[in-house]
Amino acid sequence: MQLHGWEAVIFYVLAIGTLFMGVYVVTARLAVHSALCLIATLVNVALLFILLRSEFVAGVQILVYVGGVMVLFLFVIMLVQTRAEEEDKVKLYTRQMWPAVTVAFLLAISFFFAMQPAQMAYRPSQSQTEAEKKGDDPGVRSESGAGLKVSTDTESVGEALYRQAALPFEIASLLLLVAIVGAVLLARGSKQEKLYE
Amino acid sequence: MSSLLAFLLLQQDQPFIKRFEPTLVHFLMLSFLLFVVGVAGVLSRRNIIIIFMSIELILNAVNLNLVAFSRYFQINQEVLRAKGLVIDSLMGPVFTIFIIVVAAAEAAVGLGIVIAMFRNRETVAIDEIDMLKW
Amino acid sequence: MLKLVWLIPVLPLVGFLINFLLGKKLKLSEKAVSTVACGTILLSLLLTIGAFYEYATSYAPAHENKPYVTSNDPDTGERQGFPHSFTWLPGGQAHNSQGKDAGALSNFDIEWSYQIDQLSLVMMFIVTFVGFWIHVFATGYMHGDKGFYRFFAYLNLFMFMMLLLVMGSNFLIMFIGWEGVGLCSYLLIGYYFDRQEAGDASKKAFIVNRVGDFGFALAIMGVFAAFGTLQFTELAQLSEAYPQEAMWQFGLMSWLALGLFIGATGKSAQIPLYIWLPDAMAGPTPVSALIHAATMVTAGVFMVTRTNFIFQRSVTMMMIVALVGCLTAFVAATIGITQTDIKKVLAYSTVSQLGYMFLGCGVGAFVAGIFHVFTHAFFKALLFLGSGSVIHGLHHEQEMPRMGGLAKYMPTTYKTMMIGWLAICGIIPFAGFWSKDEILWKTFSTEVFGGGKVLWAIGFITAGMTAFYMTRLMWMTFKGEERFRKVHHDSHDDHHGPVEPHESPPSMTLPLIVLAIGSAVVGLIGMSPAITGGVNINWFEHWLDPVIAKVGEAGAHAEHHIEPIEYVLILLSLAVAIGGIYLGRLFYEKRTELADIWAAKLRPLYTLSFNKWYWDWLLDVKGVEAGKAANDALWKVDAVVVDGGVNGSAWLTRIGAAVSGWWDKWVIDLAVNATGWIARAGSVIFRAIQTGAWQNYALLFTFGLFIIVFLYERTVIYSTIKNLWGMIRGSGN
Amino acid sequence: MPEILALLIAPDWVRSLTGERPPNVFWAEYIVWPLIQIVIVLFVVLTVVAYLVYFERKISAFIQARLGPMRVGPWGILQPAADGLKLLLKEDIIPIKADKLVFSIAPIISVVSTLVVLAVIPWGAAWATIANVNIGLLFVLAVSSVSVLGLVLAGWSSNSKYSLLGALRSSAQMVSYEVGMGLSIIGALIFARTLSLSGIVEAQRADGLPYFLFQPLGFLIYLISALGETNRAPFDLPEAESELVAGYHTEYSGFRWALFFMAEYTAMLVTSAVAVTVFLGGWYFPGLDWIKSNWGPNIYVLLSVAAFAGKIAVLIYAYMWFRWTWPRYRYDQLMELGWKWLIPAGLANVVLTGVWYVLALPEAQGGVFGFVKQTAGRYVPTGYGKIYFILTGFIITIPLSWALLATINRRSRDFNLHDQRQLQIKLRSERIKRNEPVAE
Repeated sequence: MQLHGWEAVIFYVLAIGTLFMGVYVVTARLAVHSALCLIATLVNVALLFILLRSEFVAGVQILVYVGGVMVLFLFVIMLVQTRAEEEDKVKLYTRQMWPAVTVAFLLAISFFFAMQPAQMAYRPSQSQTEAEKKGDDPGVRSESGAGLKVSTDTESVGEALYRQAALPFEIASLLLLVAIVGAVLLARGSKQEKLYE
Repeated sequence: MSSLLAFLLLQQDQPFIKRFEPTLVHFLMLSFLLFVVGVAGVLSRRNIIIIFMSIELILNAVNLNLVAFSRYFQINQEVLRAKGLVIDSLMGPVFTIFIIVVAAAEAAVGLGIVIAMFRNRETVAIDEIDMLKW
Repeated sequence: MLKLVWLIPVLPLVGFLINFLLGKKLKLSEKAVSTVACGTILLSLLLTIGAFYEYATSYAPAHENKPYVTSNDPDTGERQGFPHSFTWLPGGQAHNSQGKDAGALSNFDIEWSYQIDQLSLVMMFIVTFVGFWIHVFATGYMHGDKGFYRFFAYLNLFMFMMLLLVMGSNFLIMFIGWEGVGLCSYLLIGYYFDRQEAGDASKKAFIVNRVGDFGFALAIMGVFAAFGTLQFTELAQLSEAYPQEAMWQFGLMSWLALGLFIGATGKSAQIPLYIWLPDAMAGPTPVSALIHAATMVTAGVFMVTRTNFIFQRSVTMMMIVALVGCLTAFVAATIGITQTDIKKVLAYSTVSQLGYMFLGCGVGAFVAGIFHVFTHAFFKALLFLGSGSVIHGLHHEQEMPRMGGLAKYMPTTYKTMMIGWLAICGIIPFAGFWSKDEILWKTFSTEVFGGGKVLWAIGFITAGMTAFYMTRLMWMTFKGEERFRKVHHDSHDDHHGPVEPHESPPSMTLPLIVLAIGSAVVGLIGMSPAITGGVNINWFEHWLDPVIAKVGEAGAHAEHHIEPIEYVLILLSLAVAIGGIYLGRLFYEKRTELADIWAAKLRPLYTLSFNKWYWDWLLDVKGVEAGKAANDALWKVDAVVVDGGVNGSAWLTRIGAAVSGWWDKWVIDLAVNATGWIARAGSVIFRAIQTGAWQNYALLFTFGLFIIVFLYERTVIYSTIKNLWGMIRGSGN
Repeated sequence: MPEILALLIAPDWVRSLTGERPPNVFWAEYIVWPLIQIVIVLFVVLTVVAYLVYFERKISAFIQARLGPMRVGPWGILQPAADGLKLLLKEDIIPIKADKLVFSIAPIISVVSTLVVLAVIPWGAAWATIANVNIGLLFVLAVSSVSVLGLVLAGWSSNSKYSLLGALRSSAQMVSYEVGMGLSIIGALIFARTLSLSGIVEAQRADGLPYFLFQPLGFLIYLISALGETNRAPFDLPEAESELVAGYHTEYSGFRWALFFMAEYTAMLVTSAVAVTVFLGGWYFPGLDWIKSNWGPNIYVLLSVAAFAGKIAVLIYAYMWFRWTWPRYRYDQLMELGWKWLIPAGLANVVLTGVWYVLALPEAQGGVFGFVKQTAGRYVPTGYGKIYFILTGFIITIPLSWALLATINRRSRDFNLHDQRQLQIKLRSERIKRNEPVAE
């Protein structure tokens, strides 16, 4: 797998954006800014997914993460908003910040070293090169209607999701149900409970 | 950085600009870096909500990793099969979707806990909630 | 009608429930309340008369004068169920613990059934008849009272309880009635609960009665322990196996009789428990008439008569009963002479008359005692109602010194009360004469124990005093100077305006008339054969004879012999009565100054009488002080002896504990603590790790991850560095 | 067309940089031509949006028997231009305590997220579509869900309680109705078997009937949810101007405020476009194929665009019609409608449609009736199949869902007005009996 041309450029743009935004998520003073940057990160990751020809996952990422989870985050941030943070009165980091950053840095370095054998061994494969030469990916089919190439990602992911991973799918739905009930129970105050009774 | 440097230096047979073309390894590096950023956030921030967001970063790093590998396996299907390695490349996106589901569930429940906690303790700072201390 | 006797107590209960539960809620008018109350009593009276008739004419002849117990059908003899009777307390079986049959198994299933015999019929008649007329009187007397419904509810409840008392076929039902009438007495004495003295009097009556009831309850338990049953009919049969206990021989029967008699003294206001009755006059006058003259206070006499099979088996107790009765009669009479409150005088007279009744019972003349109950119910109810009428007419004025000359204003009351006066004084042929004379004669001629003549003498003097103080009452009230105006003009608490005595309404005078007729004539049913010239037409004695057990000497001499001395005694009685009346008129009509002169001359006696023999004072002050002194002494014993022992043992224990504590602290605890200290010292490092902040844990976790990755890749790191070094050197070259 | 595209081939220096291999149409196909399309679409859409305000005012005037804007230009035709000019010239106020960055970004997020959706809408046949994405519908839902963020951030960054509360209200509403909207489309996707919007239009063309006939319940839910999603009356709670302070954009003024307004009207346009695409057959109308073969491809495309625009116009008229004729919902009623009726009804619709479809499959595929035949690589309902789907949709799905939900929601307060009123009357009479004070 090797990205060429504009895709390579886009990859670098997205990767740098992702990392910067990710760092800003961690360092922002205000939780809302943090959330905003996390949204940017998530959108960047979704675009990377598209680069990887996983449009469906990208769509789900945007729909669920950006449209759902992040709205939830913003809700909660606004519910528990404390003015102290905005007025620079609050310590942002715990006492172990510097040890934590050090350990994280060491971990990053060690990961790079751990990938060294893979880097040594990596060469673009023969079939890939040929496929790229032919101009079409195995995962892409041409559609007559618009004359453009359209990925079949959605169909194949759907097949896999509903045929091979049907049981995990059901379990995941059950998990979601439990999470909904749990979240409602947790977030519901005694006042609301009285209201309902 | 040294790794990246080595990577660029070692591909002597490629034209210079080609050496910068991103491969699986680049995606993995990005994923690791994202992961590490998330870990640093989880370990050092005080605001629970931001810690949750850092966890989302970690999960996204994992997702990126999964999708990148899936793509790699999909493209190199035949080569790998020739080597006797049959991998269903679609399990990557499927698993990614499950991770997103779990992340959504986690966010819902976790934020519910945050709200309950805030209602009781009037704080979202993690180091003020240390009742488990000896 | 016999089959309907269960209705007799139920009807007043229904009246009570209606008035008590609905009276306030439905705001029943006085008319409705009194209709319900009097109507139920009237129905009970009619049923009683019907039962009387049927029992006398058909049941008694057919069943050898045996009692009719409602658990058995009068015709077939089969068991009757509810509502005639039912098993009330299914107690199961238990062993007799006392008496001849100790160890035998008995059945403790208590039946709720009524016993109809000659005695209970007489009492039922008294209760319902007198009760009915007093109810009628009360409708007038209580007119306008705000607790009207409550008053009649209590009265009806009292009627129910009293009927239970006299109709009950066993001790427990009787005891319920006994306690129930006590409760009603309490409620009705304290009817004017907003008055201090009424509340105090009700409490006093209740507490004093408890003393008596204590004895009664003990006696009931003893009876069950000894006989294994509480049913009167069975007890009468079972007790036949016990011989009569001679004088000073205090066996089982004497103990039982003693307990019962203590109960009777409480309820019937005998020495030493008579003190509550005069205070009970704080209740409304109809209550005094009904409960504290006619019915409830005679319950003791009734009970002694009902259990005569026990009393007759203890000569000692018979003597004690007679003695107590006689003394009570005398003492109460002496007190009655000096009292000024009209109701107090009547109350002491009641106590005195009750003493007569017990005197009769004690000398074995139970019939005479009941006969006096019968006549006394009429004339004392009459006198009380009359006094109530006077009080009503004078707007609740009770002090005789503030009365006088009322005959002109209240002719009906005056005339009817004169009949009552004659009856209580014992003037032939009014009711009191017959019964009192009978008792005195039986006392004189008793063979149960020796010394009857002494008792007679006391009773004789008492009769004279009775005549004297009753005359005093009548004259101070109805004759002489009209003092009420004068007194009231001076009075500061007069809120009625000028008092003008007036005759009571018909609803009050009608009962007076009826009871006056009764007082005049009811004595005739118990005429002494001595008067009738040897023809025994003493119907009353004949009627009650089956009830009285035939025990020992007394039973053998049940036949009435006319002796010459009897005529002498009758004449003496009449003489002393007339003498008492004469003295009374002398003191209070002709030479009114004599009363004060004699009071001054007999100052000690007068003071003693006026202060009721200091009995209340003794009980209240001296009794309490003595109790306190005894308690102090006991406390000393406790403090010195018992506490000393306890404290001494405690000191020993403490010394032992100190030694053991030292051992525990310095040897055992040291070992334990040393273990703890070692563990604690060892845990300092580990404790520091557990900070409670999960981020610390996560940091360590991540660090561990780094270590693992690092170990895994160490060769790679070396080779990479080597390669890089080589490359840099190569490119440098 | 190829001649035009040839002009747009990337210059050499770009090719050397990206390593493209000639002959290559990448530049033309992915950059230049889409840019042209985008410019056209943006221009048209923004003009239309500006005029939608004008139409709104005119239609409201018509409904209320007034004239509406008449001063600027003939019949007030230039009113939108005047409005735009006014908004541009107005002072741009940013509150002192506001978070300036977020305050500026929020309206941009809002408007961009709605405009981006325009990229995948199939405005017409062939080249009239900018991008045919295989996740088209998912893309539409995903991107339009982002617009919520604009509201939330706008409300938060204004540093005003009115704004914050308004933002929370409107975002809660939008999140709630998004779910129902997503669920309502799935029934149609069962028939279309693709997420691509062009694919859905093609599928309706192949099936011969627009899907609102097969999916009446889905269409209904979609329309209601779209009203809620775009904050239009009767669900205009966030900025109910007659009752509240203006909601999340209280502190906004000038052109930033205009951006929110633009976002709202664009969202109207977009939701209508999606409704047309999914349920009303998109740009297709019967006889289009004949036109294509007889009048040539270009007229065919233009006519298809015209058909699409016409259908959208109908729906937008309906939007305005609703706004000026229906009273506003109360907030709890709104939430109740969303969560207790629309979402369960959407679920029921999905389940029932699935059941009908499986039953209609040929026996070899596990079905019963065989009303669906496989022709040209996809399943198409036969004549009986069409009748079957229409009948099941109208006769069974709607009443069954209604009965089901009515049973479940029987105790729900505001959808059982009759019962509730009886209950209130009973309680009130009891109060009066007990001499207690009664609220008038």
